Amino acid sequence: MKRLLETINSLDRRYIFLFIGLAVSLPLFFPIGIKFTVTHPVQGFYNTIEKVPNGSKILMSCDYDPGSAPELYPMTISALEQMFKKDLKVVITCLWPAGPPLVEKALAHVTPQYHKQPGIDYVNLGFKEGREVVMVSMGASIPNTFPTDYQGKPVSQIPIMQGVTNFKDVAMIVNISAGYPGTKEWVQQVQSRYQIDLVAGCTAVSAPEFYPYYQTGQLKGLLGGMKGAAEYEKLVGFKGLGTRGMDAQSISHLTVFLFILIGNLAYFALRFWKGKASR
Amino acid sequence: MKVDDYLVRRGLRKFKRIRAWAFAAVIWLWQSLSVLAQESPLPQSGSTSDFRWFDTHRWNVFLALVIIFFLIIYFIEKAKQGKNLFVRRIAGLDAIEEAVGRATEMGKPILYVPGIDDMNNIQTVASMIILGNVARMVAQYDTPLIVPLRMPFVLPVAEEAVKQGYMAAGRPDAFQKDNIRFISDEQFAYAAGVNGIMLRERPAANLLLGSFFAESLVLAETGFSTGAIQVAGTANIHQLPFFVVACDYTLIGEELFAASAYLSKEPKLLGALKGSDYAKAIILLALIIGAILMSFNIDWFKNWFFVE
Amino acid sequence: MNIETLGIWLGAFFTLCILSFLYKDNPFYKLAEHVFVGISAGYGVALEFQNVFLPNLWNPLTKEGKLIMLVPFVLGVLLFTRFVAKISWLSRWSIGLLIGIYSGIAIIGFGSGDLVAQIHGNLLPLWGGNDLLTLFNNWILTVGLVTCLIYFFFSKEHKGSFGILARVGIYFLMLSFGASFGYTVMSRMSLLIGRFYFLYGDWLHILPQ
Amino acid sequence: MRKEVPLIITFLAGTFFIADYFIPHSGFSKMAESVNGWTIIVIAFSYILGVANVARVNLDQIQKGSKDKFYKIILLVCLFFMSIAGIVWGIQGGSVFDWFFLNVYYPMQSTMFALLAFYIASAAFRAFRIRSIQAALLAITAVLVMIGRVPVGEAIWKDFSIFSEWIMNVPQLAGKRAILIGAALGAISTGLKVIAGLERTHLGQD
Repeated sequence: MKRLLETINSLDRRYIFLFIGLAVSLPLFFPIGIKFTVTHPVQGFYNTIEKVPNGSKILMSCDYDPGSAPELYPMTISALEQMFKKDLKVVITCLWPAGPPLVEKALAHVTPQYHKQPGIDYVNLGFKEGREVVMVSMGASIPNTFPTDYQGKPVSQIPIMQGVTNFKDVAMIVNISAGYPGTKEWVQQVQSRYQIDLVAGCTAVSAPEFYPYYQTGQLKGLLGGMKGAAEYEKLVGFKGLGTRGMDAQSISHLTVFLFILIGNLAYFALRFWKGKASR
Repeated sequence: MKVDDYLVRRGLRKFKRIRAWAFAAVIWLWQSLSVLAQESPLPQSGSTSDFRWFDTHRWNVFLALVIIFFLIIYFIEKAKQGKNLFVRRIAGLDAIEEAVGRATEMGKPILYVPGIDDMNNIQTVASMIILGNVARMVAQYDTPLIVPLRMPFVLPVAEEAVKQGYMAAGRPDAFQKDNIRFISDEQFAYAAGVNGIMLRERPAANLLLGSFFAESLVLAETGFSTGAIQVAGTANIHQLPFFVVACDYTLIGEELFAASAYLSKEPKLLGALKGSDYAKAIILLALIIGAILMSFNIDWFKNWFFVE
Repeated sequence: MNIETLGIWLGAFFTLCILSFLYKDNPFYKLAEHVFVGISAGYGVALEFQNVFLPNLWNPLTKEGKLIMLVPFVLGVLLFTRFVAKISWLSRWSIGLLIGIYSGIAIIGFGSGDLVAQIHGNLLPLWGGNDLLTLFNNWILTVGLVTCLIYFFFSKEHKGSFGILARVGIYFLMLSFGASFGYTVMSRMSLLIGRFYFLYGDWLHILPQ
Repeated sequence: MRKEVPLIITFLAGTFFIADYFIPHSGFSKMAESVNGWTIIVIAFSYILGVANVARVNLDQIQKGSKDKFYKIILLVCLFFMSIAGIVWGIQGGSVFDWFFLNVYYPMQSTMFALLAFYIASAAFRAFRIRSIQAALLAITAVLVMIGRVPVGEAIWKDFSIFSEWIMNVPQLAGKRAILIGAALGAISTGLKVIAGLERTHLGQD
């Protein structure tokens, strides 16, 4: 018994790597489909977009890169689905350099089934350097900050951009963010300056930090991590990458919980034994 | 004093005087214009031009900032005059001392990781101050103090901090340059390098103080498995949970800055710390008053804090 | 093999190269790491050129004749004086401008969005009016915030009743870190799930539909 | 000239952007607008400066004949190739640039971050030790949130999700809010010191 505990206590981390690899892989091959309910912050996200009158323009900022795509890409897809279903017009910007190609990919995935036209129903304005300065600058003038779209077409020739000068001309802002610059800066620089409705989808790492903003109403809704994405997919009404990952997410969390438990049991049992032996 | 240096200082003094005047002038202008503006008619809503000079909805933020500015400048000036500003000793410093003591008793090396950010991060600056003090503690004993680095710019600063520490303890001869090591500027390669040091050289104390990112858990885990005493500290909130569970003591957020201010007694650090302490006291008061008023259904106080 | 399949195989190769670091540092990982740094830096250069320099600087300067845009151009070029020791001090002018703007904007952002707005959010009634759960929550929020702030108060020793309050504060902080830990686990696992989807699905096609 | 000018520039830029928030006057906002536009460009230059630095450091190492010479050459080739591809053939969907982004950049960056899943699991097993009341509180909350936030939690107890949502909304929020307020005070005082010229580390030493 003691030897077993000692082995556990000094196990090579590579065995643990192998184990967690299996715990994440197996549910992908043998899906269980555990059911789940929708939480308040996610409902808030959905409702805020749903409340916007049809035909309005929405600003969506996709501030992330491939490093957190498994969490945020599904949110981008579902948000586009919800907005296109409602016939909203979407103006997309990116404050992270690696964002625009991901937006292009998401648009290519969603737009065909809704027969949406680039430039009329949506536009990808691409990336601007400058982090929160870009936000403040957009508050003064969006076309001056983004004179062209991602491909280099002047905004003056893009129909959806007609009549869009600053945040006053969009109904609300949807932010999908992986860190800095992202949700925190949109709250600080835009929501608190212009009192515009803001909802955010973010990585699970940063979600706890944004609950204070949700409680004060600075954020009207919040999607946290892949679970948030899955709940949102449920509301929008389809099963995407978020929902499909939930079984693996459940099993991997249980595994980590077991690791903490076993690690501590082994540690304390061994200390207990050693204490006895030295007495 | 070098001539160049002298000119710079004189210029600065002049600049400071001009700045004070400019500041006063701007505020005076602002106030008088905002009075004028209130008398002039407000623009139509929806029109893009606005000729007001002060947004009266934003008094709350203005006042909050003015109070904080005043407190910080006041305490920095006070500290500069050499007034004794009390700051309590941070428990984390005792923990560092204990860890260093234990390592020197055992005659094993001490590992000091100052985070992975550059000198423009204030956490790295704070870490360098603590490093200097650790060097002073270590200097009396012949135990190596290993400092692995990720940023080339931090290298000369760390060398200087350690050297100064050894000199202050009267042991400049004990300073070993080879122990201040540049590992790699790639995050994970750096983490792997530090892991290597932990496993090969078996330091008895690991001090992880500064700005850490995803490598924090890799370092803390390896350190734990080697059985070293670990003291960590960072203001990067995301990384704190890993430090708390795997280290013997953790300095949380502002404690890192407080520790550096306590050790260095530098006016701008001490003053800023005191200033924000008093700001916190005011916030505490506001929270309690607000809660009581709200309980009696009086909400003007709360509404005053509404940002628009 | 068409270009799309080739892309997926290339992606799979680099994915495996990086995963091999889990076993130990090796030449494949090193190769992938250097390719990544090179590609991402080059990606940035091209993107800044197409998305910033052309639309925001070059076009206004040449097509619209806005000569004022020479100001940022010169400030930008000044940054490069860092490479010439003799005039490297000139780069400070641009750095001074950037730092000044960011400091100003940050002061406003933190002051309005975080400081005042968060205090506003925490002024809650502690009795009367509301249902019991709300009142209970309000008590927790108020006591939690007050004690945490006391923990970060450095002008007074943590002794006596003040020390007890600070102790309560640290417990709240620990709760908060626990929640962060749980969410971090969630984040990291999601990223791995995403990668396995790619390997088993897009590359090997062995996942059930 | 060497120190005063940048300090004056910092001071003016900082106060200007603080004032911009409080002054709704449209003339003032117009000025702020153009300065913002400039900043975007200067920062883009600073990005290029960073890349130039990377190139310089690696060229140095190649010239010195470092043992990683081979890798450094690959790095520079990739850097050069990707920049040219994007500048010459464009960056739109379907371009060479886009193909390399999706098939090289994308998989590598996301795998780098996915490595952390393995490390966090191993840290949970080998270093997460409940040695004090504080660590115990942390561990209990972590487990409640971890299980409560995934579907399996709801399978165990149907209100688990509501309970973990309560933890997020009430007790953990108090701690986060304190940190938020502390960080705001820190940021304001640092910003103030920079604008007032008391903090000068960003200008470097000489």
